Amino acid sequence: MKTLGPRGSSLWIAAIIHRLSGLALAIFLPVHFFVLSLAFHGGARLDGFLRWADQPLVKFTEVGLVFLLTVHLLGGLRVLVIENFDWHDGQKRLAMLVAAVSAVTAFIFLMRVF
Amino acid sequence: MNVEHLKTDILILGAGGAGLFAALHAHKADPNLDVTIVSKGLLGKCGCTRMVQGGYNVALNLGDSIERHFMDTIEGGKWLPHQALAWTLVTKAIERVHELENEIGCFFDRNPDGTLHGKAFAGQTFDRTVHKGDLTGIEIINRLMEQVWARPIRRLEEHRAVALIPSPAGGISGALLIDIRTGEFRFIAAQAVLLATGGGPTMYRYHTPSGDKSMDGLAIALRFGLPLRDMEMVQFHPTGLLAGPDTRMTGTVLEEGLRGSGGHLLNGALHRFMGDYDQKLERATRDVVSRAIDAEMRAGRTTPNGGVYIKMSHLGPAHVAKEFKGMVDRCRDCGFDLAGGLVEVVPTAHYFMGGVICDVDTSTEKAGLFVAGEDASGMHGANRLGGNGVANSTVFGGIAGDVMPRWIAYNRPGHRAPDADALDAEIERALHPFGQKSGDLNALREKLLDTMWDDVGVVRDRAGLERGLASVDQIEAELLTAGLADTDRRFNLTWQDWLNLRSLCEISRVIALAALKRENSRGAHFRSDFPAPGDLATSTFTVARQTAGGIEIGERPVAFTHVKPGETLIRDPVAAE
Amino acid sequence: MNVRLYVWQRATAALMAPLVLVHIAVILYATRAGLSAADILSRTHNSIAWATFYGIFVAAASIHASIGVRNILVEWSPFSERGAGRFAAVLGIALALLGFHAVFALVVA
Amino acid sequence: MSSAAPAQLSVSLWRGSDDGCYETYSVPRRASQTVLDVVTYVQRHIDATLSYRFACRVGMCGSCAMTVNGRPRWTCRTHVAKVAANGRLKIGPLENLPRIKDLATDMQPFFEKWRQAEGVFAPSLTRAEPMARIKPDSRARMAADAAIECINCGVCYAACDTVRWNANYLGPAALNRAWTLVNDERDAGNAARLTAVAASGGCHSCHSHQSCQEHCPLALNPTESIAGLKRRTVAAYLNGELKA
Ligand SMILES: Cc1cc2nc3c(=O)[nH]c(=O)nc-3n(C[C@H](O)[C@H](O)[C@H](O)COP(=O)(O)OP(=O)(O)OC[C@H]3O[C@@H](n4cnc5c(N)ncnc54)[C@H](O)[C@@H]3O)c2cc1C
Ligand code: HEM
Ligand code: SF4
Ligand code: F3S
Ligand code: FES
Repeated sequence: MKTLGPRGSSLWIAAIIHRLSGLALAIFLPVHFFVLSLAFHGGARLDGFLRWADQPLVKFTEVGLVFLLTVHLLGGLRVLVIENFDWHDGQKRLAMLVAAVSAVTAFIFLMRVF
Repeated sequence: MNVEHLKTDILILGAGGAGLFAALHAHKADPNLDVTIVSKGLLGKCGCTRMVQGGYNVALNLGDSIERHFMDTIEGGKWLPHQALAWTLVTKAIERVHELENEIGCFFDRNPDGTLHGKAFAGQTFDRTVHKGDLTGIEIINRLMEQVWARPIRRLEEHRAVALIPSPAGGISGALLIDIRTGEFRFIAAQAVLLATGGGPTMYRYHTPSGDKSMDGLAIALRFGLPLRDMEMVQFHPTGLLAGPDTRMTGTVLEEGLRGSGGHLLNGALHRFMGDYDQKLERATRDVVSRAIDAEMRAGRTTPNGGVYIKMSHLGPAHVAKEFKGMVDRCRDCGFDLAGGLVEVVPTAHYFMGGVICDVDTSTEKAGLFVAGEDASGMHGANRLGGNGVANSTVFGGIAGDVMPRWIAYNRPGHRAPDADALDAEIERALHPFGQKSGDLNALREKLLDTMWDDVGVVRDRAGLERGLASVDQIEAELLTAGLADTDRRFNLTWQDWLNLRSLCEISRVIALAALKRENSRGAHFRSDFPAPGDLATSTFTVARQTAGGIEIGERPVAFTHVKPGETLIRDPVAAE
Repeated sequence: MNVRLYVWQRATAALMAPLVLVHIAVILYATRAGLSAADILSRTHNSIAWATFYGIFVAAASIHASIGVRNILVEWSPFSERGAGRFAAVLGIALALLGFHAVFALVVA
Repeated sequence: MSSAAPAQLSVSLWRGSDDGCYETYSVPRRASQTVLDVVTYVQRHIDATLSYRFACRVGMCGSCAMTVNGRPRWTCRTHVAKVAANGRLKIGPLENLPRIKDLATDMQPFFEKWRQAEGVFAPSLTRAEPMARIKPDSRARMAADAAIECINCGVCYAACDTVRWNANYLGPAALNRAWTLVNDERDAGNAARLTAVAASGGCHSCHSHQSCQEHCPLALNPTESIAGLKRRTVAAYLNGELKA
């Protein structure tokens, strides 16, 4: 922690996770759109895909994506709150909360998928 | 030796309140003139103006008056001030504060009605000290620095002035500098030069000024043949932090307000001793408290590190922590509990009243050379009021900036060639340590600090001063044989330390000589063998000058041009009471 | 980033925040049981509401993500500001095209 | 406290400029000892050529900041006990600034950006006029006061990764100063200032990492100041007062 210096703090980590999740979403989104547009050619192709997507590994990545979306959403809200509302102490707790909520969401999703 | 030659019209040595103001005013007076400002550290981030806590004295409010401020200054200075200078100080301060607030951008603290707040400061009959919290100097210097940055003023940061160079044709040709970062020399030719390196009595064991101040300006002026006045007048602040040897924290000032608001001073035996010296106890004036602490120390009734304690806890630690947050934080960072415990303190050399003799327009005996700020003298006499220091540097720095362009326009001195021999001699002088075998610089520094503290300090007498003089001579002689390895001159702080020590030795000697000359006790100068102040009406001030035969100290009568001892200019002395 | 890009990015972020919440709710709901293409299509087909919902989402996400990626490129890649801007514009347009294509597929086709 | 501490500190100092390396020295531990004292000890007693910078030695000038065990700090007011629990110190120059030599950096870019952010008061009055009456409890004055005591030490600038990653970014201290001026009723320079901080590299480049706020030795909050600037510039932009 110490040698990480400014990079060790939970606030910094929150910002980095937000960035990485945004980046991952930006990479995933075209793929996601592509999958959905398979429906253009009728339900069959999509069904085929969805069966393929039933595999645990694929499911797992999807869980990850929902997780990313939630993390990014909450991280984004954190930024919007900092930027637009009067300053309050306890920013660190907010960052922790963000991490906790996204973990819980992802966990619920995980339970449902499997 | 490869020396870069540069040219400028106005050369300002020092970037404290005096130097920065001079640069701004000179640039405004004639934007076509090339103005160069030299600073030993980073612009605005060195020197003592930045360290001003208390604030800035100025007669702004109803009930106060210029006359009242003037009388406080004269009486505080024990009738030694040069009255025309003191008068200029108190009158111009009003315009200067308006300028600081309206044009430079300082945002001073306000009263509830929106007007500027004046706080109480010791030794004054009116609460006239304008401030920004207890970090007034930071506000003043930051704003000045920003204004200088925003203008085409040339900055030579981390450059050390080592000498003024005469011209063979007479007059001044410019100054020799060392670029601290590269270790190279630069000669700057100038039409007019301002000396504003800010004095700073750092030759005492305990001292408050910043590390870059080492009396360079006065040593340079002395060598250039200028007369110096009031050189025995060293102001001690009673409560410097005492954190032991080997730490730069030691000597740094703990603010006056601690005593003012009811702090107690205890000696090593935890006895509250101020009652043994003065009825006003801890609230007595700076010099009285400093002498009392000094007496306890000399009697050996000290704390482990050899000072006394300041105790605040009886006022309630929570209250102290809130009221004096800055001081409590500072002590805490250094490992001490000011709010709840005992903190060791010691008197500490704070301000230097002596300096170059100058006129109200900042001109000196040498045509083309001007002086302002703590390098100048005469405004404060035997004692400087808290709050008159920064007023002095900003008022006279500004005046110098107004005057120099006019002086150039009128006299058309042009750029005079430097006296080549003088230039070579000064370069050689600065390089002296590299030609010597290595020596123990640290031991010499310690010895000088102790000598000045023990023999030329808070309380003086003939025997001690003579001992001190002999010892300063010896230290200087040893310094001249103490060499440095010539491996890397770039950003070589040890070389700079050597040069600092040399300046300090030279001025230490003058302080001791002037102190010997003054056989009475006034303000900051206390002779135990002559404890009486002497006749005020025939007051004299000391003048020191370097001659072929050494330092000569003379005395001149104070001219009571505005007010005589026993009189006052305050028409209605009770109005503000 | 300058104020114009900032306004677009934060505005789209604020806009997407509720949309994403709904989207996540839908996903959670949808994954309750095994999902089939018919399930999805039956919900979305010919629904103007869903078309608008996802249309706005796609537009906002394209703008938002391209500006975001631009910032990342400026800071983390050797791209110049100009280069990063161009790359991001292409990404934004691609995202929008793919996105509208998908919405069209789900709603109309 | 001193009894438990080891008698010697193992101190690694950065030597040289960009192509330098850390060198280790042994420095006696003292009861009262700041990081600046440790550095001074090395210069005075071990290697006379060591370069570093300080002036006031009490936290007023902001000259002495260095990287201490990975964190940017003011060294004159950092007690060794606070940072060297295991008797080890690793001290380097501040990050994100060009190095001059050893522990001294070139602060020119920092102040240049301060200037670019229009961090300079633009007067609306002259010395001949009375001083502005400003209530100490007005909202604007309180906002200005909250951010004004910056000592330009560069610690926040060194702690901020956005500064590291984006050469154009003005950085927390410059923007913090701009914000105090935006709140200064006496100032007449806001049009230029808002344009400056709304441009590329201005306040909108900040990602609210908050390292600046975490490290500021004076406990100032540049993140909050920058957020204020973001709001103010967005409002100006939406009102058509800014071209961007
Ligand atoms: C801790 C402290 C608290 C104080 N509080 C108050 C107060 O509350 N009110 C008040 O009125 N006064 C106060 N003073 C006094 C006041 O700070 C000074 O009197 C005043 O600021 C001096 O201004 P100056 O411009 O002459 O010098 P400084 O501000 O000291 O500036 C000197 C400049 O010269 C430079 N310099 C030095 N040597 C050289 C060289 N050889 N070459 C080039 N440059 C050089 C320095 O680096 C610096 O830039 C205080 C002083 C201290 C130390
Ligand atoms: C749920 C709604 C969303 C919100 C509230 C939101 C919020 C934000 C915010 C406030 C930022 C700025 C971060 C900063 O500059 O410090 C940001 C950045 C970013 N967002 Fe989003 N976002 C959302 C959805 C998305 C989506 C769906 C994507 C991907 C397609 C995305 C991709 C990005 C990217 C790539 C960045 C750049 C990250 C960075 O610069 O650090 N965001 N987001
Ligand atoms: S905001 Fe704080 S950390 Fe940054 S320069 Fe100012 S005082 Fe230093
Ligand atoms: S650390 Fe940097 S990113 Fe912003 S909040 Fe502070 S300036
Ligand atoms: S030396 Fe001035 S802040 Fe540390």
